[in-house]
Amino acid sequence: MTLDVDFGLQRGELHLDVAFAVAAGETLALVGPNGAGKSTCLAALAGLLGIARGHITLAGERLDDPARRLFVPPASRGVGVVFQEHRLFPHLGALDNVAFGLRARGSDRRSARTAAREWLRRVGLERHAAVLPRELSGGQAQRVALARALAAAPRLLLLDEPLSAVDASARLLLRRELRAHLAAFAGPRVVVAHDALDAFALADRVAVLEAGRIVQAGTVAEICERPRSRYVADLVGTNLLRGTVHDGVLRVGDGGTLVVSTPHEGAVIATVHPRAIALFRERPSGSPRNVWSAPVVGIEVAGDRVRVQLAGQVALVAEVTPAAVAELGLARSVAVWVALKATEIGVDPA
Amino acid sequence: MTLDVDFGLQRGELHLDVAFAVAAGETLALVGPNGAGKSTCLAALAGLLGIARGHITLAGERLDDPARRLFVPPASRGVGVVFQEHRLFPHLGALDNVAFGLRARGSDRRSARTAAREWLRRVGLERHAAVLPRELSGGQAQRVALARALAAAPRLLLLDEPLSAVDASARLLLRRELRAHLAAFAGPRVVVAHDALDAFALADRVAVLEAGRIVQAGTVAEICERPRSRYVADLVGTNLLRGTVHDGVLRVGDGGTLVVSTPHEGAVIATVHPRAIALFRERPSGSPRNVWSAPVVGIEVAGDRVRVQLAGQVALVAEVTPAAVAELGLARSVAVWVALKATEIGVDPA
Amino acid sequence: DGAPPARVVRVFAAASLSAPFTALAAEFERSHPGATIELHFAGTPQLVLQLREGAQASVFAAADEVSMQRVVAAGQAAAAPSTFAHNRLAIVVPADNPQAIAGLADLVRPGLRVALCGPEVPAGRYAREALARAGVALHSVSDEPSVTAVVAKVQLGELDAGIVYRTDTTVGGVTAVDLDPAQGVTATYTIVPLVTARPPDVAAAFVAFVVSPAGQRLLAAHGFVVP
Amino acid sequence: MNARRRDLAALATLLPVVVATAFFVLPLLGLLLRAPWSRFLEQAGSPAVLDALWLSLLCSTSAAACSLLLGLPLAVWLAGGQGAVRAVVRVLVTLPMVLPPVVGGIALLVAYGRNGIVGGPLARWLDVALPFTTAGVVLAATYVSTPFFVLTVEAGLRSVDRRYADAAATLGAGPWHTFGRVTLPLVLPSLRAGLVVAWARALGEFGATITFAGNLAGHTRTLPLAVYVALESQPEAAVVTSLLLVVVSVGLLFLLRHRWWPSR
Amino acid sequence: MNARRRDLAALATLLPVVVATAFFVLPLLGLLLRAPWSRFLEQAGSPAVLDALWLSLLCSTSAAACSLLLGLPLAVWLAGGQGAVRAVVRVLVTLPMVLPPVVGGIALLVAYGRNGIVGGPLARWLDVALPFTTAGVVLAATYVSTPFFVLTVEAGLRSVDRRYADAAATLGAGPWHTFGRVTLPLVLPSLRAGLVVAWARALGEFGATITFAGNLAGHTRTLPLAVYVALESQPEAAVVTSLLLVVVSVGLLFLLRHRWWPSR
Ligand SMILES: Nc1ncnc2c1ncn2[C@@H]1O[C@H](COP(=O)(O)OP(=O)(O)OP(=O)(O)O)[C@@H](O)[C@H]1O
Ligand SMILES: Nc1ncnc2c1ncn2[C@@H]1O[C@H](COP(=O)(O)OP(=O)(O)OP(=O)(O)O)[C@@H](O)[C@H]1O
Ligand SMILES: [Mg+2]
Ligand SMILES: [Mg+2]
Repeated sequence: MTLDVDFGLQRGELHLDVAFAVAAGETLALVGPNGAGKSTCLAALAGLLGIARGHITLAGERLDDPARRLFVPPASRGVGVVFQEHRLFPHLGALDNVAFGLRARGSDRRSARTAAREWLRRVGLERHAAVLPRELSGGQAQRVALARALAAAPRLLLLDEPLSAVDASARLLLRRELRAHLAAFAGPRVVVAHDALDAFALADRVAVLEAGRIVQAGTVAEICERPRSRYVADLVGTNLLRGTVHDGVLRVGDGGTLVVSTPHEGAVIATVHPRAIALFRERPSGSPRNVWSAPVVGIEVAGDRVRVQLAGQVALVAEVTPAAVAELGLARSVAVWVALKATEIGVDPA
Repeated sequence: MTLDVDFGLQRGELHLDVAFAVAAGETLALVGPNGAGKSTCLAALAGLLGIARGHITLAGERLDDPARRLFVPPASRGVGVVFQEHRLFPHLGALDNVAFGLRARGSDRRSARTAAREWLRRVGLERHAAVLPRELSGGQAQRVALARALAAAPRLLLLDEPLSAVDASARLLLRRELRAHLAAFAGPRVVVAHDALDAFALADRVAVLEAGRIVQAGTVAEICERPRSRYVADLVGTNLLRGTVHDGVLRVGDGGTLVVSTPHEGAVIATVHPRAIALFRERPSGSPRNVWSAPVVGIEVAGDRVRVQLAGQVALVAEVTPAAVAELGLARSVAVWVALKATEIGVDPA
Repeated sequence: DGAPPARVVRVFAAASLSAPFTALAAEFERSHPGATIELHFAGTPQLVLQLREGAQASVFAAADEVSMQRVVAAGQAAAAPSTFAHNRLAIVVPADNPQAIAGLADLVRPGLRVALCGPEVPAGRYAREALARAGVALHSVSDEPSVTAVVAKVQLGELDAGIVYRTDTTVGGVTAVDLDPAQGVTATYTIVPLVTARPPDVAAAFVAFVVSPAGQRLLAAHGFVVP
Repeated sequence: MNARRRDLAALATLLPVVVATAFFVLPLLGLLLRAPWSRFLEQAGSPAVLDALWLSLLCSTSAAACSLLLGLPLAVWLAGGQGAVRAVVRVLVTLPMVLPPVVGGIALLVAYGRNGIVGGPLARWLDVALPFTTAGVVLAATYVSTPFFVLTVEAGLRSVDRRYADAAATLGAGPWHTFGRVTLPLVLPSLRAGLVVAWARALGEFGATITFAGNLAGHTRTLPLAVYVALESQPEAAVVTSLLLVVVSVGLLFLLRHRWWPSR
Repeated sequence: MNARRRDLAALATLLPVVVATAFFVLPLLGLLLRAPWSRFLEQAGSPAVLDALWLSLLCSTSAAACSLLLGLPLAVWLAGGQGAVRAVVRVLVTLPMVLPPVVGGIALLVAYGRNGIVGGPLARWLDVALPFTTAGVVLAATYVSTPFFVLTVEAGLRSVDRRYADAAATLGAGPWHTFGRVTLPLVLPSLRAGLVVAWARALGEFGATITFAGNLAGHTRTLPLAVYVALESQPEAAVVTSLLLVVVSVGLLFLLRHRWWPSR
């Protein structure tokens, strides 16, 4: 039961052209900027949008293949979809929404409702069985949508930001529940997520979609270690620099330079982990080969750490402790000294 | 221009009863589980829902006060709202959606459109001016909604998960943009967020709403250090335990015990930072007073760290490096040894 | 099934005959046990049209001769039509005759609102004939579609007067001013059994009953002038 | 904004409503005032009138049901797309609204009469004739009232968010299941409005009925036809009879109000 | 599902559409076949008929406009809530649909005639009389067609998501701005359907018009009245005249199709 796709389609100004495969029991996270085509891609997989070229194949069966004039309508595909805007049926209560897929596939009313009730319990909403969607809170609605998709026992799961509105506690719970369910579920699944944690917690592999194309694909660890685009770097919280290396000196796009230790020459992608960047009040003396002064342009508290945005020669984000913020007197537009060891800069050919 | 509220209302089964104040130029983050009443609270502030008792006062002016039969309709309140389900007008393009508030307040068409175009640019969608909401991606729609609320130049800003669908790159950008705008904006603002980073990045203070009541309020640092409910603990990524201390021994609800170092006796709330928990393959010998064996029930990769869920005597989450995972051979249902220093356990009276 | 069961005679009659024919049918059924009369009332031209489109009927009673001639010309009449009643024209005015109208000549007094039926309607045609004979050039404010419409408008005070059949002025709120017999024009009602009659003997019996003294008495009782 | 100002504003908004309501209520009120109430019971209770009333209710309800049967597929198809074919069909279906009812009746005779395009073969081979039967009344009423149903429901269907049907499809629901369980419930307000409109139009129908189905007491003489006959001889009775129609439909519509205009 | 099976399924879905369309088209076709086409031009081009056509178009369009004016506030108010008052008003407004048109005309005379409840004072103090005038035709047509508009638009308004109006309010839009810029555009499909229905109903209106406004060539003789008049004397000519009505409305509706049923 492998999902194997290679297709192109045009929607408005977006030209989507992707190819990937997801094995049975595997979860692929689809990440990418807004408007990259993630939801469009899921719609094509679900059969809500026809493709213009290529094919969509599930478990060896062609679901869509314009060249052979083959198109399996959505109802016969056995896909479960959680839509980004949940799309709960407004005239049905939570329970009947969840039971809908079972009823549509021919279950009798009683057994469908029993199964649906169990699903509501799993997403923590057994007490909201009779509640209409418009009377549900945003997060509750999203959980019902999740239960609805899972209850229909699909062959292929497509989840479009299934946890974006779910609260922190339930998220832990649902992530676990979802993982457990996914483990029990034999088919392939594709998850769209903006939240790195969600994506990485649920997925085995990640595909990064930008402007309709897959720009990077790999395991979670690979993506985290070597992000190849600004978007992924931002997602995993790493600094990403593009530039050219010449004689051990990296010249960044904006004109700044950094000493790096790499055998590569020419165009490269460099990554710098925010925690590898040290900040000082006075100019430090010591081993770091890169030392410069930069103004602070932003400070963000992130849990128990603080992310400091730096402008200047090379724009970077550093991560420090709240204690350091107080000690250094960090604030917007204060200038600080930045130290960065050459060995902390990861360099890959572009 | 202070927002000062103290009101109660009933909606379905939820009884919402809250009191808080937000000073001019201050941002309050409203966090809490799904269905806690956060959106309901914002609706009352916006005047879309009447309150049953108490009052809502902005800059000394009563906006809603049932006792005095006072009710200022939403259109006269000068509030800007980003709704959880964005609610862009489906028949208007992105630009006209953003211009709507200005037009409603009497601007002529041209100047409203010019201002709206500038706002679209700020949220990175200047190229989508003519696009209808149904042709926008989820995140694009949310950004337009944000621009629409901000463009109307409100006295009070209410943002219901303004960044939940926004991608990681844009999020950094928007968070910064939003902060900059908020800094320029004199009025009070209330932000609902499920994402701890969003909440903490944007807010000066946090109020935790659970089941219609505020269970904790304080600065970001206070909340992070001493979460007083499971929800907040999960939000900030800390372990929270409720139990009773007797003779320096904490007995947790489930029956487990931990040695703690505290002068308190009786019912307490204890917090344990995930990184304070050490994991070992063999039973460690040494200083930690609490050592026990526990099965791993879940592993989550979170960026460059790994969160390990432990069952056993006391259910906790530990945070370790990916290297440690490999070294310890961590996997689901593997048993590990857990060590926790008594001094790492924060204890407060309940 | 559109065809009536045996011994049910379907009679197409002009709407203005609704009252007397309802009574006639009841009387006929009493004197002819087992026979049933089914009455269909509509405007005479409409009846002609329905007959032309193949409507099944046994007897046709028309309010004007032109319509009857059409049916005869179409070969649908099973016998020669018989005249069974006349109607006289009259001026209808509100009950207390506030404008003191005495004859056709009064109708052209300035400020009066008077309406006739349209020239296509038999009553309108007869009224115009009468006016022409009396040498009165009347301007009708409206070509009304039926005498009942004229009567209703006089009744509601919308019109000061109208020219209608004598039989239509028996309703409340209005009164009739009879015409000078010299100016009077009479309408002629004719009846005929049709070729599609089922059963033909009962249809013929009904036609005979209408022209019989008993039938004529009933018609007279409803204000018709019998031959 | 103080309370007085708000009240004035509310009044200004209500004024057109009051004017519009008065426009419709005054004529009725006038009829009520002029009607000979002393004779109401005697008149309205007569077997002939009760027969006609019963026939009217039967035929208008059947016609509404036929409107649903004929009109729903049509409305669904019309709402399903664009294009010249649909535009032409929509216009053709709209025409019975434009045609004067009597002409509509003639057209029906031409098509479904005993010598008609369809009626002829029907009469010859199946010995089924529609004119001058109760079925003919229903046919005539259906002909004049279905277009109202179709246009109302099509408009409703065009406002329904198609994404719900998409969601149903991904849950394995075929087109019929989706239509019955998702689209239909969502279009219910317009469907109900369409049915009420069709029913009311059928209840008041006169011209096409008298032309196509005739005016036979007990078979095809509905209340409007009875009113027509009564107008010839006793106009007061006619007014009373039509007030009976009014009273009955007021009662029915009022009883139905919770089912047909439920709170949202 | 292979292609053949799919085609069959599509056919099964289309069948009711074809049947329904045929039901409406056959009578028209019949009229067309029987009409004396040789006389069409002569007949349809006669000044009397053209006058009547022009009057019909004028009056039905005015009536549709009046429906909008009177009906829109009413529909908005009716859709704005529940309760017995609204239920009663809705039923009262629905009644002109149920009333046989001739009785409706009498009711109009009682209210707006020279001696009417409203018409009396109007005639006495302002010297304005409505019966037998073109304004009277518009009044009668408005009376019979507005109810269709109100019910259709109310149903549409009830389907509109109220949360958009809420969003507009938070952006500082008062009720009028919100209504004009948000609610109205959202209810447009139903509004258009309501207008078409009201217009078509007014165009075909006969009974109330002839009763209230009379039948005066050039002033109140609309095409349906001309048809009725012609029916009395020369039925074939009547059919031709009503076909003119059909042709004109076909043309108008077809020309309007892009504006009124735009692609979504
Ligand atoms: N119905 C449509 N018509 C025209 N263009 C559309 C339509 N739907 C989407 N688009 C365009 O296609 C692009 C991709 O949209 P899509 O919803 O797939 O993005 P996404 O990757 O899911 O983004 P997000 O993270 O914001 O949800 C967007 O630029 C959008 O404007
Ligand atoms: N229209 C309504 N009728 C009845 N109950 C409602 C209605 N709207 C919301 N509720 C109930 O009120 C409670 C609070 O809803 P609210 O939308 O305020 O939650 P929330 O805190 O915003 O949650 P979330 O984080 O999921 O958005 C929920 O339990 C919901 O079921
Ligand atoms: Mg998307
Ligand atoms: Mg919410």
